[in-house]
Amino acid sequence: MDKRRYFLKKIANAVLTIVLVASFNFALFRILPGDPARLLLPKGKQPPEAVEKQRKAFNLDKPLWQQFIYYWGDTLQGEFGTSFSEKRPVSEVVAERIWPTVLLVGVGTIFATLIGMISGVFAGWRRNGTFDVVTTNLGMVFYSMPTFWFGLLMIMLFATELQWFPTGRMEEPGADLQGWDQIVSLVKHLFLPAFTFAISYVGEYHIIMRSSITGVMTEDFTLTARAKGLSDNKVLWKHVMPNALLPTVTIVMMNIGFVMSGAILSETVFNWPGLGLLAYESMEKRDYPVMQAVFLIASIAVILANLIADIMYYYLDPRVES
Amino acid sequence: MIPRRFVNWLLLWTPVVWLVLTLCTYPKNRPLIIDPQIYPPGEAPSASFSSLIGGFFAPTVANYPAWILVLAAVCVVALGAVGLVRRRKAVTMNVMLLVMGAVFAVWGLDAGGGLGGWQAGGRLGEHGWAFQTAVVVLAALCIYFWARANPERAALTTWNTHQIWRLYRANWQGMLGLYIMVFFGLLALLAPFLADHMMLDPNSQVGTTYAPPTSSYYMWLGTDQVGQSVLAEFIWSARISLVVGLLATAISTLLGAGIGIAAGFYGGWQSEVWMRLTDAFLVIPWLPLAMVLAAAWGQNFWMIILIIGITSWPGTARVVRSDTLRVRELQFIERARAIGSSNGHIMTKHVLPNVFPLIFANTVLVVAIAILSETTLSFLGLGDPLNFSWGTMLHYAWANGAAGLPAWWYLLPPGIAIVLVVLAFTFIGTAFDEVLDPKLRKREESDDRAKKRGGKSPEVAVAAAGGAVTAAGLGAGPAAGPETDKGGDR
Amino acid sequence: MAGDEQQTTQATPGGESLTVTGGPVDRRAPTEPGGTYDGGRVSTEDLATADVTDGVLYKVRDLEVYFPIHQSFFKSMVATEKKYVKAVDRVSLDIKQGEILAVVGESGCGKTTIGRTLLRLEEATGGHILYKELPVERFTQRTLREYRKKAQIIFQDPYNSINPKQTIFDIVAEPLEVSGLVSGEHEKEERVVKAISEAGLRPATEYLYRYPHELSGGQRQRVCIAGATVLDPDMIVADEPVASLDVSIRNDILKLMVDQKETLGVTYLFITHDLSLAWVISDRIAVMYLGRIVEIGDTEEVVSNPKHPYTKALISVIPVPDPLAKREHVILQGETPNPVDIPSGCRFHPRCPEAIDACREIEPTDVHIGGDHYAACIRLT
Amino acid sequence: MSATATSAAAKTTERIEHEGLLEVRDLCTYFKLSQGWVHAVEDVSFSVSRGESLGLAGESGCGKTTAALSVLKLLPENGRIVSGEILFDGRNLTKRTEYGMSKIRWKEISMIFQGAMNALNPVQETGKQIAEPIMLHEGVSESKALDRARELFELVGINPKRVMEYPHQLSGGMRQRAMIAMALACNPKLIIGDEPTTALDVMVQAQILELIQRLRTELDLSFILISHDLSVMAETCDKGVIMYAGKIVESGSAEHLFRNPQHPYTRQLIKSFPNIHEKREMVSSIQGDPPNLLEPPPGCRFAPRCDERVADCAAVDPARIEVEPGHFVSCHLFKEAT
Repeated sequence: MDKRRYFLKKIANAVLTIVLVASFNFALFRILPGDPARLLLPKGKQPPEAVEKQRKAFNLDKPLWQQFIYYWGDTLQGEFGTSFSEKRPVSEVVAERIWPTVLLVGVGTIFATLIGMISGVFAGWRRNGTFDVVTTNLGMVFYSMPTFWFGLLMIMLFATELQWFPTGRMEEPGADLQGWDQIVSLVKHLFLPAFTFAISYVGEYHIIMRSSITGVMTEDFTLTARAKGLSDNKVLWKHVMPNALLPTVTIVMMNIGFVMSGAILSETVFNWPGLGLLAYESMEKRDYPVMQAVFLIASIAVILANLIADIMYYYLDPRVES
Repeated sequence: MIPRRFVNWLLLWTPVVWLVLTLCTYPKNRPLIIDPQIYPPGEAPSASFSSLIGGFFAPTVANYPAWILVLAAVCVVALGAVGLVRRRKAVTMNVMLLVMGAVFAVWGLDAGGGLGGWQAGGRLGEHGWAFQTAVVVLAALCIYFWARANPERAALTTWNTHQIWRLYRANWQGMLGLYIMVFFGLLALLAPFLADHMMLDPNSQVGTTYAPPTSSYYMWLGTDQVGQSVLAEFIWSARISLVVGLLATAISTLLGAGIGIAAGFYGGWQSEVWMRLTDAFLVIPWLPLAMVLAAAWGQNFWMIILIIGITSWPGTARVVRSDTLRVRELQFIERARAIGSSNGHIMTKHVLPNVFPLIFANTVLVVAIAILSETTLSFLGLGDPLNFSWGTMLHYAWANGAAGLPAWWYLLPPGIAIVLVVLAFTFIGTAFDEVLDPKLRKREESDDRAKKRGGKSPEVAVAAAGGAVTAAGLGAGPAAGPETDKGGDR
Repeated sequence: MAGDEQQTTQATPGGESLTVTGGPVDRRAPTEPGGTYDGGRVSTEDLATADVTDGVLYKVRDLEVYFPIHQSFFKSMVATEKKYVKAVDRVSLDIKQGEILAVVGESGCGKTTIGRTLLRLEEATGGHILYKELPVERFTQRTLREYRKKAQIIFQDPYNSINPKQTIFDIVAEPLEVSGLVSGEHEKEERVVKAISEAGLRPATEYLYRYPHELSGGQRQRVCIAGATVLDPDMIVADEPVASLDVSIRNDILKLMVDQKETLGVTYLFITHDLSLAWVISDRIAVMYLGRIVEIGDTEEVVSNPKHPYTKALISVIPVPDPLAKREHVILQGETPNPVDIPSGCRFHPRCPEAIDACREIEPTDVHIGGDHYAACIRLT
Repeated sequence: MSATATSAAAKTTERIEHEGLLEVRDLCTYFKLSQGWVHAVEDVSFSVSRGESLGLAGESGCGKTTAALSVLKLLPENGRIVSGEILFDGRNLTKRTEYGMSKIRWKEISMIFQGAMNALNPVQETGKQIAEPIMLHEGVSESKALDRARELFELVGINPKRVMEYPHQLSGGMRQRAMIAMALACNPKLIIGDEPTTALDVMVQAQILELIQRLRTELDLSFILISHDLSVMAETCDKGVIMYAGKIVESGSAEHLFRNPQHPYTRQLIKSFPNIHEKREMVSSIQGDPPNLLEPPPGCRFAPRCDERVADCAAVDPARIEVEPGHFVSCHLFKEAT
């Protein structure tokens, strides 16, 4: 299979999945119990005329197939309706929450990937050594830990007791910092949420990388590399690593797609004004239009991450071509 | 001859199973230690031996919905009848099964309120404990008579189980996980004795708001934001966390294993359809979806289980599918086809037994994930407000600023319990993964590979040598050895 | 489906008479291809009454097994002709009752496909297989189930071909259960014990409740053979049965096959890549190259007096355990071509050391050498 | 620093007199398992002279591969050379450090592994894998090394244009040829072929064996062939060693071994291979299974399966006896012969 066809196939697949998920999103809010028009209104007083208006606004009075077409039209234009807690377009609400999440998730992911994978490589290379036993068991503890609980412990320890870091938010309320101070403040606010976010993935990446390395090390070509007189380091980085990365990349990318789950917990605990907190708030307020949008964004993130994984795989594994 | 060990197991496990079943439905409020201050004056009950024993015969025990009992009756009778028609060796066992089916039927009738106004969901029976005891005893007898009729197979089963247990015991992580699980399992089962259920009543304050721990029993873990005993909440939470985890896993495994095997076993478009479905579910981020569903469907115990169950199956489906694909390529499947076996036969007799170890190990791992999921949903405030779980506790702790106080006695216990339980299940799952599968498989593969390549690599050769040792050790009856037919000297 | 020549020989579901004649390749060995069959589908009654008349159990005529190459949906829409892997390309041969016929060839020559097609584990895309004069491709599902009691297969790898989760008893008893031949447990046990002892695992009761991993490779292969003979089949296709066994135990398995041929009257189709093994036990040898039989005949005759250049080369490179027997090796250059693009004329001509110009154009037919011996090479005419 | 110190230490032990290019003396290699030590190779001695080819044959699990890997000290972590000496070209390899060994590996002793698909790194171009040891041991640039890889491809009969293809793009036979090219990369003095033709078709096997023979005479190489197939060994090797359960049972020139086999095991094993130039007959298999090397039987390891065993066999380890010049047998049947 040549390169273009491979990429086209993968992209077509991704687009197809996005269509499926978006349709699922459409269906989800219509199979839920209750009148969708009522669901799309704030709880409490729901005057019939408002419900009727809502019905019109969302074309809920039309047959289902027409609703489906309207839904697609709106979605493609980035129209998700009006948030009834904030009384402005959902797209606006979501847009201003994206960047904090990208920052948090980006920093957290980079650290988690680097630390987890590197420690995994060394643990796998010297399997059953002291380093391996310590890090792998620690990794399993991290993996078993609820993110939010770890966050609460961090707050308790570093914010309440030691007061090294603030308990939450992205900036001090009321403070108007400029330049360097602003960056320092941001980093201080970022540290605990990003650390909490990262720690839950470190364990997982460590375990995956370790088992991948140990698997590759039993392959015959590792023996060939040693027989060629290569030093251990060269064997590890030139022969074992490229092969061990293959299975790992897929899983790591897959996980990166699922950042939303981690973001929701980390942001909720630390009051970080990102999409995750938005998801929590809108759920609390039963703000369905926002939830719908967040859900769609989260799904698309996963699909795109998968697509990137497929593309990376193409460059990492020459066997994909045939 | 039935192996002695087999009989011993039966004698040990029959009462254990009975006890566990009974404790699950034991009346909630028979505590050993009672704090009279939460009761209105003069109304505090007293802990007595007779009330403890009486609990085992209480009407709540084994009070299952009638339709479940009728279903069980139908299944058991069918099993026995098929055995009799097919002229299986274990005749007595099949008769016992019919008797058991009759007991179930009478029980179902009783639980549904008798012939007159039978209700499928009725909870009217009062003699559940007696029926349950009868059914457990009959089941044990069935197993006993099966072994009587098939002594070789009973010996084989005993031997296999013992081997698995031996291998498992050698795995320290697995054993650690088992100990932790037994601890929390006992905590959950014995909750009616350990903590007064009245303590969970919103009006049952044992101290001031956020009072730190003291030596008084219900104050061991201090109080929460309204002055209730954290210890009591903690103990009763174990039940919900474990039950939600187990039931959600049951749903997830049934869905995942079923779809995984179907997708792996059937080729062509059927596989495609199942895999597309799995893929689509795999890319749906589970937490936002669960939040949407929980918000819309409302917060209750069964909803949480259902939500976790239907959002966690795709992972299982993937793993099971790839293992099914591996098994499907093995030649004994082809051999079965060449004999003329039907798909159903191949799936149940060949694919399932070979995929089962993986499903089992995976199931244990899914329990860990399900418990974490429950905790997460409850923490976000989506849990059942009527039933405390560790996640709910953390939700209240967080929502009421326990971290800022810091009320560590409120934050730490549920979190540590979650970590320990999840870790325990992960350890057990990994241990089973190693014990049930690779050890057996590695052994087979290794001598297989050594044979094929003519002593390929020393590792393989050595593994084969090791395999020979284990295989010889496994030989149940005669010594596994040279081909005894041609005058080999053994 | 695969071309014009196939259309003419395709089984017609209607009721008209089907006459089997030789195609371009006419291999009339050792008996004339009679084989007329009247009627449409073959019912179980037909199978029950069928009998071997002229000592030939199977007549394979112009058998074609083509596998379509998987192409993407779009490409298959555009492509004018479909491509096929021609695993078996117009093969005709007879399998006599009670003989061991060895099919020898390199990997990918189609020898395994022939065996599998005989059992209908693979569907023929053209040609006929007559089992006791009945066309196998016309068997109904019920007939097929009956037929599968009569024809069994043994696979190469005794580690993979038995279910590690079953006991030896279950493995050998499975064919009995599936076919529903026995009713009670006791009869089943008797037959299983008999088959296991016949396969050389004695005393059989020692082995019944053991798992495969407790047995050595040779013992496992015996279990496979027991599983095949428990139904009293006419025919066993043995697909490289000793290829994955240690040399020191191979011979016993081969011996067992010869014994069973003699005592139980089982016919064996012995598929192997190793000509020297075929030489040891078979009555006749068929040498295959790229989906075609190039030479067939009495084993001793073919090995001592090979006629086809491919057979000659193959025999010349068989290593022998004798350092002084340095013989002239005829080493063919290159590798076997892809069975998708088969060379024109004689398919062996690009690698043939004796090829002449005509080989490029003329597709060789069988040349009768003498006795049962035929070879497909134009230079022999 | 430590590297120079160790190589200096290694130098003092170097330059030892021994016969031939490689001499293995009383080598014992064991593997540690949880159940104990596996005596995979015990008291194995053999030697190879310059330009000579030696065959190492036996059934699966007899320790032939372990013996070969011991020479390069490439044993897995749980393997250990317990005693014995490996002398190569005037140097004692048993005393060498890992660093010292890496100078010898491939530069002077290279290996052809079985199953080139697994022995070649699937994600690296074949040519680069061949160039790698050249760059490492000769310190040349990558382009020079790749040029050499092209020459090697030509030498083993693959189109040099395919040098930058990945292993999966080559056919089975070509991969094995590439593996041979790789083994020749640094002009080694000794090549060890571990089942180089197993799993290949007869015709490709013949091609590969012919190639090895041709290169051997052209380049004056020493060659050790490890094979379970005695007939392959008979056709390619000048002399041979037959191993059983970790021990050598018989050794000598190919003519000795195949025309005048003395040990009962050798005789039975040779008979197991059909010879189409002789009368067709069905021989029996060797009964029984090889012993468990965790607890090898006392005395002769073949005794439990031997038809000709005498009283001593099960108790006393047979001595190595020279039955004719250069032909050694370890068997009690030959006690009186000396």
